[in-house]
Amino acid sequence: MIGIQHYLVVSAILFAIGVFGIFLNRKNVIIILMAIELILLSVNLNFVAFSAYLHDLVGQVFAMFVLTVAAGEAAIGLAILVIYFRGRGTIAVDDINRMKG
Amino acid sequence: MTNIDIIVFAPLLAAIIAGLGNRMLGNTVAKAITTGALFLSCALSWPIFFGFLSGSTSTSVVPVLDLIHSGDLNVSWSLRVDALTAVMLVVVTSVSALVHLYSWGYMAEDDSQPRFFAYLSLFTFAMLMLVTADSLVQMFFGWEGVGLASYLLIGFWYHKPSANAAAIKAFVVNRVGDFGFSLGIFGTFLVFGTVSIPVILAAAPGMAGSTIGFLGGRFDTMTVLCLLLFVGAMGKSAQLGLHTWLPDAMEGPTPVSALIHAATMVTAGVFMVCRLSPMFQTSPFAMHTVTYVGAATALFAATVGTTQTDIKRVIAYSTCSQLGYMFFAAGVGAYGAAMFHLFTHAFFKALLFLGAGSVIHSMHHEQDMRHYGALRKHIPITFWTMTAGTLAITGVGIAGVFGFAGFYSKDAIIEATFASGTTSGGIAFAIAVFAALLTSFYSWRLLFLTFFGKARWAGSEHIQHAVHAHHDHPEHEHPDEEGAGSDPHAAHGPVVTGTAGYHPHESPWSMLVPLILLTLGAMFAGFLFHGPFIGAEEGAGFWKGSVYFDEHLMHAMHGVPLWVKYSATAVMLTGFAIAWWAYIKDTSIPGRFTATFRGLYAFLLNKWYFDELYDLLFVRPVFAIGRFFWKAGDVGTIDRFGPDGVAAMVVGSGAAARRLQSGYLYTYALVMLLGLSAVATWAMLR
Amino acid sequence: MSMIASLALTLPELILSTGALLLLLVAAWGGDGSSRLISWASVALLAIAGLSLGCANGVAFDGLYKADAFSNFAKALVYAAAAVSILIAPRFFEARGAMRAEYPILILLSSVGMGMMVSATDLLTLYVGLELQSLAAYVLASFMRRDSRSAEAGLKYFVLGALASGILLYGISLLYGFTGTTQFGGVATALGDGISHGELFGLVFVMAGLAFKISAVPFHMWTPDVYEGAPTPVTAFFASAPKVAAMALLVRIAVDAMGPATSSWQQIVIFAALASTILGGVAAIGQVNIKRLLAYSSINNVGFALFGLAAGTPDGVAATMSYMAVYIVMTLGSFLCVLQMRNAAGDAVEDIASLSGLSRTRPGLAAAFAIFMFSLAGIPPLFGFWPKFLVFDALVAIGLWPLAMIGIATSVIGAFYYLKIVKTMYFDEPAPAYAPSASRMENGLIALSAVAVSPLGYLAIPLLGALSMAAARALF
Amino acid sequence: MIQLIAFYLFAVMVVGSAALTIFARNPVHSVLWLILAFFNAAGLMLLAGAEFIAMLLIIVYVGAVAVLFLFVVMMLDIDFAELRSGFARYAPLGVLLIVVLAAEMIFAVGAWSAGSLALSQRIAPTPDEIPNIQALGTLIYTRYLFIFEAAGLVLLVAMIGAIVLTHRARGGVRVQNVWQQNKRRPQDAVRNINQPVGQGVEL
Repeated sequence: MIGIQHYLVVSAILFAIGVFGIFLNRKNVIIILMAIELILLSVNLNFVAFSAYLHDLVGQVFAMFVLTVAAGEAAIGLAILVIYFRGRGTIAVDDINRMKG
Repeated sequence: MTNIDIIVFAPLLAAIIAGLGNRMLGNTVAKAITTGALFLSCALSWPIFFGFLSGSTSTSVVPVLDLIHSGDLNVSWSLRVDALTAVMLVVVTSVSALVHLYSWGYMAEDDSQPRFFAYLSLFTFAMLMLVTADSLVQMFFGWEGVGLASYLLIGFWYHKPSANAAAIKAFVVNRVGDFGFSLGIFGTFLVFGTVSIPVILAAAPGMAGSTIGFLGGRFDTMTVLCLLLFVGAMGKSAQLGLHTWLPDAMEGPTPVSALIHAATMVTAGVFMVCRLSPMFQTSPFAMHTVTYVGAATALFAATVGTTQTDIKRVIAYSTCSQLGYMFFAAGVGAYGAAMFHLFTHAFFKALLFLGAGSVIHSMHHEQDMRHYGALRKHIPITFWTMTAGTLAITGVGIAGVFGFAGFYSKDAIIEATFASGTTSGGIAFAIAVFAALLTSFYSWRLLFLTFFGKARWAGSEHIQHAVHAHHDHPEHEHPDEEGAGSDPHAAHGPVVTGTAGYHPHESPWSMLVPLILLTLGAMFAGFLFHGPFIGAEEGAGFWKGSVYFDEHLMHAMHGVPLWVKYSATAVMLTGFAIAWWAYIKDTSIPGRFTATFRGLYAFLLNKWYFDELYDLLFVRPVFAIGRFFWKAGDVGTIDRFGPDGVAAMVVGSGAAARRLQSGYLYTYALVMLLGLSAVATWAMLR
Repeated sequence: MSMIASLALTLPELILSTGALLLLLVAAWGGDGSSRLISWASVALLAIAGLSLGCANGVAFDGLYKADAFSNFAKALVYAAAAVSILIAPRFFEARGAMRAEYPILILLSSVGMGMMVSATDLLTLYVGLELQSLAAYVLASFMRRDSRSAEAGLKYFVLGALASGILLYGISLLYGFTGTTQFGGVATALGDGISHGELFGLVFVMAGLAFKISAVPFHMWTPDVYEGAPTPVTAFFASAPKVAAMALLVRIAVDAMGPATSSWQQIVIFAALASTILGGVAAIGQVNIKRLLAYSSINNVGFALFGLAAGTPDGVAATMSYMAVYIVMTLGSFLCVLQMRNAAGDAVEDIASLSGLSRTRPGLAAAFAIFMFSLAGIPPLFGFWPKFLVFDALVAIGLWPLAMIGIATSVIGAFYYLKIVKTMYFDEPAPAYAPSASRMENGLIALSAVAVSPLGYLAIPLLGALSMAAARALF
Repeated sequence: MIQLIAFYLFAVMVVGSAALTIFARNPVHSVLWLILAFFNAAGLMLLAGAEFIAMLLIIVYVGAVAVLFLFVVMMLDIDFAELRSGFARYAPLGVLLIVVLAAEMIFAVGAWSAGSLALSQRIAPTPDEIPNIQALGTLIYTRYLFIFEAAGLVLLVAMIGAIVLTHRARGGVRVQNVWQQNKRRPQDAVRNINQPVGQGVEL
């Protein structure tokens, strides 16, 4: 069996990429939503890996709930994005700064 | 329901009724309720005071409520009545009652009189809370309460931008002092484990010599605590450094100045030092600090007072100076003398303020003394009462026979400083004598400029306005209004003379009666009460331990050399002579003097450049930071908060914080990430 | 423990969720015309759920959920705040033609999530409860879907909130992996055994994720924008109920699960508390929008509440809970006042300048607003002073008095901008008057909360003190 | 050995496609890269022995979420030419922070070892004889029933939210009204008339 550290490192890198995607992107909010999915994916990977190496099912149960919630989150995120686009006609991150200060 | 409950809560009740009723109640009802409540309080206060004078009353504590019950900290609200409180009670209720009465006349034309009277009564309640405090927390409540009421009253004429600015300045500067005070209370609680004043005072001598860690060093516990508490006193009592708000506070209505900025609130600092005198007594360093600060303030304010031309500002600086006297009296250990001066000062300073108010009232809101003159005949009662006040403040009297109020109290302070025998006492003595000379000079200058000489009313825009509004005399002479001297540097330049056809009128009786009653106080308060307050034998029996009473000092005070005893009288006469020479005999002297000593004059006229100094120290750097973060932004915001160092500093950092709040998602995410990484790294490395 | 007994312990959540489902059917049948009916029914449900609190205490579902004095205290606050948020909504949305029957239902479901948060004794309950609350909140923030500011607020809240929950989840996964369990008690046992780097990271990430929910600096950036953009009743909701729930959750996890590692998180909390009070204080200055200003005020106040947690003692936790109790009254009161800010045409105005001279056009409103402002600033005679005092008292009790002093100093900064509002209302030239208040209920609520935070509030100290102390004792 | 190769293949693929999700200029490509990342992550999970979660990931994510993304990307009608992915001006600082954070995280998790304490604290040790899906199902419907129901509420909120936000009632749409259709009787719809010859028809 592969060492758990391998999994954890992959997961940490995925997490970093996800976080990076959030503040790197200036043009497209959809990419940000995808970056969030990547973060959740990394978390799931973590849970599954820990679950496997601890021989404990709670990690997988947790991962399942994370999946469920993530699906709901994606739906709401996209819904908000759609109404934002309807109102402003753009989804460029640079334009989302009507409120500041 | 004891008398003291009525004394304290009658003003509160009146304030609530008048405040909530406001316009529904009507002017007269609101005024009658508040004034009646105050006279009731006053009438009940004097018997308590006399009880202490005769020795028939002893200290009592009346519980009201359990306020805070948390761990070690028990704060119950109870009203403490001892000799010290009794003195303050009569001062506060008497002056407040008379000011209420006076305001019937002075504020007669104002639109929102119920609000004004509600504020006045509210203030009185807060002040009574302060003086009856049995614990430091209760004192702090009262302390904040008077601050709030003062803020409301200074800004009462909110349509005047200058009144607004002055109110905010008073609040901000007082917060600096309050910060010190609250730190002091916290520290005291930490050291003594209680906030009950009697317990603390009883335990204080045992704490002398212990040390405490503060800001990284080890210091003498009592010194740290006393200095912190004293910072609070400095703020409230407008001592040098934190004094800048007091002259500006003159933007409020004159009765407010008389009540708050002469007789009561500003003396709260002195009261606090006296109340906590056993604490201060354990720290010589703190005592020396009190002495030096008091002396410096007395000197500073007296010098500035000689050059001001606004009648209320002269009296304000005079107040500042007299507060300095009280502080250095306390600083050398003569708490009885300090309280005595507080007592007499309340009467004659309130008298002077109310008198000035009467003058301003009759001169159609003109406050510049350069536009007064020759008012003696027109408003005789005001003239005579103010003369009595001036006699009192300058300390006129013959030892052993009779003297006006200030004669007893100020001389007692001067003698006490000499008798204390310490270096700080010696310096304070020298300054006290010199400041007495200046006091005499500026007080008589005020009187001469206002009531004697030729009428110079024509130069006043207020008078011109009044004349044209009421009489509509277009053919009257139009003196050059530009030359009327809105530029303060032309203070003693050529002045327009003439009456401009204006006829000053004496104030109504509602204003004159308080003046006359206060005149009685200014004349007899010293003569009647000097025994119990500062008498070596009687004093201990009167104070009964409510302040630290140093009998040795009191004895030494009465045994000072004769030249010390007469020095005060001598400089008083000198000051009178100079003032008479310069403002009656040969009125060209002031102009020539200022021309010769241009630098000194400018220095004094600009109040030792304190405002400019603060501007340089606090405001400019912050403006620079603000501009850095705010290149094109809303400069108006900074401007609006103007030259208040602390405020501007905060405003600057606020601008920085808001610049970070850019509105962009990626900035926000980055800040979150920054926080996460910082905390993670910190957790990693520790 | 049997399933039935466990279910009985979750009675408030059951009431709210079944009630919400039924009301959803009503909404589907009756359409938006039934909004008012559903609103009142929702408030009644919240009241019933509130009454059911404390019926039975204990641990349910093998340690997933716990009903105790602490959760009851927090839930009572949450339900009250949620009820107020529902009550004030219909008039606001109807004026804009945007009232939807789903609004009260979303608040109810969000309340279920918050109930789970404060009762959570397992990281899984915590997560699902938090997400239930958050998802409803994202929708509520963008509820005025035709208003682009509302949509922007929802978008920002969503993206940053999702990032925060990602961080939280990552921390949870680390805690799970390194301690072998998701139960608070088990995590505490493992942490008591010495803290590895993995556990430390888990702890830091979880704290960061929760700090977002209470908008503590540096995870506060969303707050001003979302508060400004969201519809005012929703903003009032955000500023009150979720704050209490998240703060209670943070307190419980810090004490229950991370108690043995107190020294590790104490400094983080102290840093967040200091940064929040200072930033909340200074950034508020110069704001022109009243809702933004209140957002900074909430950041500032959360910082003060955190000081109590930083003490890490029962007294400190009780102080934090008391603080939140008083805070929601003050903040709901302020937002109720903001709701009254409507110009003659009936449109909402939010700029502070429009408050000028309010003392003359609407003296009652101005007085109430002034009371809330002074109380938020913690100026002594008002009730807002008391919890601040408790918090600092708790700090002093464990010898952190330098911190208490810094805290007091920062409260002075805060006083500055509250004062500015009072000055604007009382001393400035009157701006055009607001439309007269049409709602007796809102006026009543304003008066009620103003009285509660006035000095009369001190009468409630024995009750509030006993409840918050019992709540804190339930954790230690 | 095969396992190791498979692991590295999946690991490299998931990291690579995740990076390309972020950096791709065309959002449609991003979604496709995301789908690839999910497939590879599912592979990693399979290797770890979590078959059910792996399949769930593919069904839920690829089947629903990613398709939803794709749908929205298409629906929003975005001018792709304008959507050149620019970089934030704080990118260098951000990269630095990310690298530091990732390094710390890797360092922190690198020390993992299942201690005796961690193993003794397990709530639901993996049973050996029962299939993964059955074991999970048993847990979810017993011990975690409460959470399961709450997750149902989460999905309900998501549904309500999506509908409340995006549903627009359109005017002029013909809707089938079953009630009205059933209520109609032949006599309402049909009229029998005896038309005289030569007079035309009146409608």
